[in-house]
Amino acid sequence: MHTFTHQFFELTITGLVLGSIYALVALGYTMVYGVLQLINFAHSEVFMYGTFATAWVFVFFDQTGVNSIGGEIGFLLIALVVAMLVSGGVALLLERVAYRPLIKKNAPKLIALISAIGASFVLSEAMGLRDRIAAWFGLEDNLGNYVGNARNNYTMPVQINPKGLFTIGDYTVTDIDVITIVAALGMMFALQVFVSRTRFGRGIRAVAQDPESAALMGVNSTRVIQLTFFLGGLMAGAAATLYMLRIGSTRNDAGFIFGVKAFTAAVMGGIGNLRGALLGGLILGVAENWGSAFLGSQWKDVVAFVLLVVILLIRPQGLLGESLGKARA
Amino acid sequence: MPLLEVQGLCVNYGHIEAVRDITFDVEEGSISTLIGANGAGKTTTLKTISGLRPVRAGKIVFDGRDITGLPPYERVKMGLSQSPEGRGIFPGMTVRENLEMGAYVRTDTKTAAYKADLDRVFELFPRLLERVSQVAGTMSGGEQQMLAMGRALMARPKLVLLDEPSMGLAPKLIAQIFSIIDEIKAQGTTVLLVEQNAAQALKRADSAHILETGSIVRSGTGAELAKDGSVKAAYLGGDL
Amino acid sequence: MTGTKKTARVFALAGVAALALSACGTTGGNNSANAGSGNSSGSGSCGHYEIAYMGALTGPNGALGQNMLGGINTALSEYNAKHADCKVTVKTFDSQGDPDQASKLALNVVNDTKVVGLIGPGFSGESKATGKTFFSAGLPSISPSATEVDLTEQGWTTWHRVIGNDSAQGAADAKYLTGKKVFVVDDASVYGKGLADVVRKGLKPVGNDEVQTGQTDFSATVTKIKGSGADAVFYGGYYAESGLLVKQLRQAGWKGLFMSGDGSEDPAFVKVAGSQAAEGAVLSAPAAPAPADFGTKYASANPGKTAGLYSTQSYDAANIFLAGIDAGDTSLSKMNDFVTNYSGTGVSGPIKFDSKGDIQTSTIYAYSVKNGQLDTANPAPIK
Amino acid sequence: MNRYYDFAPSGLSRGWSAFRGWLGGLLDNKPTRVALIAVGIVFVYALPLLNLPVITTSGVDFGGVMFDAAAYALIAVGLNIVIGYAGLLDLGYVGFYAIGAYTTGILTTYHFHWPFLLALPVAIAVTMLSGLILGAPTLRVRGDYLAIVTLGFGEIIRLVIVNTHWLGAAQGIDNIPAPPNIGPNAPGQGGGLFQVPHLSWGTFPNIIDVGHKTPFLKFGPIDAIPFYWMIVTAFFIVIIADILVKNSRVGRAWEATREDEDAAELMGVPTFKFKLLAFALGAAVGGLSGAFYATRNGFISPATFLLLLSELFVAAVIVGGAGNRWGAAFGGVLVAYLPDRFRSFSDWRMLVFGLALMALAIWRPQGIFPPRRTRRALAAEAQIEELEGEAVDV
Repeated sequence: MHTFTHQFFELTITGLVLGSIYALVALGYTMVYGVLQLINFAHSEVFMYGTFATAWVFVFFDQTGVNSIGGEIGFLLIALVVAMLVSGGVALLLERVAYRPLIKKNAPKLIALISAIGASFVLSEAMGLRDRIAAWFGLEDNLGNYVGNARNNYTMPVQINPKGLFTIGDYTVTDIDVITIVAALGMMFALQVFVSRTRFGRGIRAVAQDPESAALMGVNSTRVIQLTFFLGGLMAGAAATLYMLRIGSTRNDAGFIFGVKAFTAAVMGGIGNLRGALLGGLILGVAENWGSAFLGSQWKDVVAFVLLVVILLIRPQGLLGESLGKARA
Repeated sequence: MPLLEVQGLCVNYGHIEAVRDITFDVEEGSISTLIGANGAGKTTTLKTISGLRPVRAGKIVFDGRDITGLPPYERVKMGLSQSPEGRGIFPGMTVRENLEMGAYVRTDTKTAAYKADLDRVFELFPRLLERVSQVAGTMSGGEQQMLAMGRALMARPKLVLLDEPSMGLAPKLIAQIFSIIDEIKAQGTTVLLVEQNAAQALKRADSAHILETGSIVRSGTGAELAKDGSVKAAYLGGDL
Repeated sequence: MTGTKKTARVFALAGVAALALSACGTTGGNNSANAGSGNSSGSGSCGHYEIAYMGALTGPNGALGQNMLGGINTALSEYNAKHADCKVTVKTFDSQGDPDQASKLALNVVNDTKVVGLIGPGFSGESKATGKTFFSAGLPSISPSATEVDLTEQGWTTWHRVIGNDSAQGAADAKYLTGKKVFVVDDASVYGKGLADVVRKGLKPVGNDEVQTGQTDFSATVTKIKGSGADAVFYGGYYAESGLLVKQLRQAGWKGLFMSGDGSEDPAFVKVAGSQAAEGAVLSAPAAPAPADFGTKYASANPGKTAGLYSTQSYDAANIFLAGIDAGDTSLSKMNDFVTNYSGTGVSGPIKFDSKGDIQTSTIYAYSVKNGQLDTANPAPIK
Repeated sequence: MNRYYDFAPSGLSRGWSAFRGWLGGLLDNKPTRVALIAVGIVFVYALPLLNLPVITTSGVDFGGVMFDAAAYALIAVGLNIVIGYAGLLDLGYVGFYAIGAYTTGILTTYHFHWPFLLALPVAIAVTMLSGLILGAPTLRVRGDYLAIVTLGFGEIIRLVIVNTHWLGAAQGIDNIPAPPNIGPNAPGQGGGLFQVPHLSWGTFPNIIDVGHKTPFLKFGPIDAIPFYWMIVTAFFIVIIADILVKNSRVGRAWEATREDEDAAELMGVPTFKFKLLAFALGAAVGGLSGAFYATRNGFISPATFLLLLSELFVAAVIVGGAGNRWGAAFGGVLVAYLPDRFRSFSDWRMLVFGLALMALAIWRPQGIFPPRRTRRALAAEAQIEELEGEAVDV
């Protein structure tokens, strides 16, 4: 209680920062669900691959110094692009291997969940065994810096120290905070514009709302599904870079809990709804911090899930309702 | 050469034969119609022509090309467009967005030709112009039907398939819809019309086919069939 | 370190992968022949004895188990060099640190008539899940690493450990922190919470928080620590979280003393935290630094590998069983008596068990991070 | 109607159909059927004693693996009521497994000292009650949302255990007693009514391994097989109950609810009540399995009841064939057994298991043993698929 009242702004702002990363990952869940009505359980691994890609970029450029954001901004941008592409690529692979055969077979929805769980194991374990896989190709020494510590924490070689920019109430907002929130909001805004304004975006919405009519309009649904996975992957990759900027360390199972939270955020906001994912993510981030302050950090996940249940009981469609897939009652 | 040739088409739903060995042509610039009772296989035929249902046997030739195995989006690109049964509009999109979806396969959306097509649709359906920013899901059934037809026309099709455009509409609206179909033909677009409202359909059809349990039982011009006694008894309530 | 946490604890070992792959190679299959002499009653004669090792060899915690297996292999290769006619082998049971797998594997261990003693289980969770089985079968066991306090309170007279328990370490840590305003955080794991609770008992913390294993964002905890005015933080848990916590604390500008226990006493702590944030952190462990020649012996028995956490304890544990075999105490009950009454000095310190199976004297050492590295050679004993 | 047809997987290939026909013919003959079922049941009980080559796990005690397999089969049958019959995707089922285990732990050792057999029915009742309490709010949530809400509850249960001293917190509960031994020397050393020797396949003439015996009805920490017999017995009892319930009015109400909730409601089925019933019954079976796990293991801690386990349970039901109790049970056996069978893959175990899940999903999307009704629907769909060639791009 003491902590809560005295450090209200710090708890809230750091919560918003983490929440905006949740939101970016949540977009991937929400878009795939909107189009396919599938819970893409392996999306957490898409995110996890992005975190590694981010660290790899810094390893590649041998950035081992301790520095400020200003000095690293160029590498950060490269890392962002690489992580987005890596995550996007993993998402595409996932669609191709784990989902498309099932979609083609018009398989029951639930089986896709199993395929996704299987894919999630495979992706996470493959990352955890990357040293062995590299050894197959005799590359474990050449790639030692990339594949080392396979099952363990893999840490960014560089520590980026935040710099205080300005003060709100009790908290000095840092450049990392600002960059995270601005970048996350920017990504989401770009995605929103893409989905609502462009031809491909309309294709995505059309398939979400009525797949048969969309086919009659000449929409190639396989393409649209691929695109949806890819966009979700891009967002997860961006989230991964922001996550690494803040946390700095990842692991082959780092996606799991984070993914569950992001999915919770997506559902909270109204699955299929892009703005809902943002709102859900921010609320979740803040609620976790407030809950930690009131009850202790060990109750943080309990707070998150109880909040989810309460929200769904009051608003069964999530806070903002479903949007991409409005056609479904 | 006819614009569309359907040759010996068979379509199954599981073990049920929904369409059994039907053959018919649609001549360019004409209105053709398929009439028949519920479950006769009319909608299945249209969906199969559009590529939504797999063909078990037979062949579909459109514009001189065998399209039997083409995915639906390729057919739309070739100029085959459909206004589906139950309208199938995108309820979460505005009227304008729905019309833009109709033009999804077109690459000339920035040109005057596209603008002209849009104007043409608004001319046919002035109601859509009034509601251009409204979310389609909130419109009335008649308005949604107009939107579905306008949307189909936005693809600039050679052939437009209309599935039950009059279904569930008030009589006054039905008349309006049919006069628009005449207008579509007059502007040079070929129409394949599926209707339960046989009287109206036959009145304007250049050729007509009667489907019963998946097979064509009679064919002829609209006028011929409208006069035919058995057709009258079965589909026209005998009082036309 | 103890616990059931599914986090990898890799030492900064070269060739961890090769190590894991070779695990099968060093396992004594010994399936052939002499099934008849099975029940290991023949004293004096060569009975193809096996020492069992149970713990994580693969999976997230695999590296730690490999450290232990390496220690056992070192002891065995020394022994077998002297007893070429009667070699003793190690039989491994890879539990992945998971109590549920361990409880199934324990049945194999006790049904293997060649096994004279068990080194392990590695973690406290699996120890709890299997202790009763080993006790019922009368199989003596020596754990090199399970430190939860109440493992030796169960009345399992076959259960021993060659490492000081959390109670001893926690008390020492509390002593180390005396006079400071301490904020105590733990990870709610068996090990982390157990250790932190002992520390809490030993001093009056200015604040407490509990996080979760696998958690990565500690902003709420950081906020609380800053708000409490603490000038020291004690963290009960593993380096994966403690490294991130100290990093986030430093990023937020907190400047006090960061201390954690043996779960964090690992060069990887510095890697996770970053050398800048880790600087000055103090990590306690109930283990003396290994003597210089141990590293050489270890490397010759385990080519291409370096000794790590718990290697010395495992080496000592294996030597106790080997001494028992030499003494001819190869039946389970005799071996257990031998272990229970053992007294000697191993590379990890003097070894003698008290009536419950705990090691009698255990010195806790404080290791610190200096110049961007965990200084493993010069710890200060906490007195 | 012969319910034992459920045993047979769908025959896509002709040979399989012929075999099924033959099997069906056999099963139609009542004495043969009874005999075959009896042989099957005896085989299931004897399995861990037989040490059959190939299927017996090497490196890990087969009795222990078989116990786990049976425990998972039991869970899958329980979860099948929720997923397969009522059509509710429950991703938090591990919570009920935990509640069953913890109720047993608390009653038998941690706070009270009841005998196991007294604690068992209470554990079932408590789990069922918790199913009702958790189900009442969550089941109002629609379709897929249920998945994340139940997942949340599964985690909440685990975290509450971790953080609650009264429940043993992270340390867990140990010294959970075994069921009472039955036999001359019970409950002390030795005991059991008689000793059952194992088979040995190593040396040919010596096929009965007299050196390795399992005492009948002595529940000790060094032999899992009596626990296996106990849980298999419970499994068969649950299966019989499952058959009775499924064939009753309740079963039809579930079916109607699953197929079309609104239509069912219009036909006068109080769907919410039936969903809640499915949830509670499923929970009870999960609790039963949890109680057995607790007594067999003697030690429980929250580290066991991870979210991952819920995913595996769901995978068991779906891969086996949601809606078919035998399919679900087989899925449970598979999910428990495969990782132990894959032990030789060492570190690659989970990766191989993940690949196996994906392959099963893609190879048989309807599950290995789909329920009969679905089989018919799928045959039709398969036909369409066959005709389809290049699938429709919808």
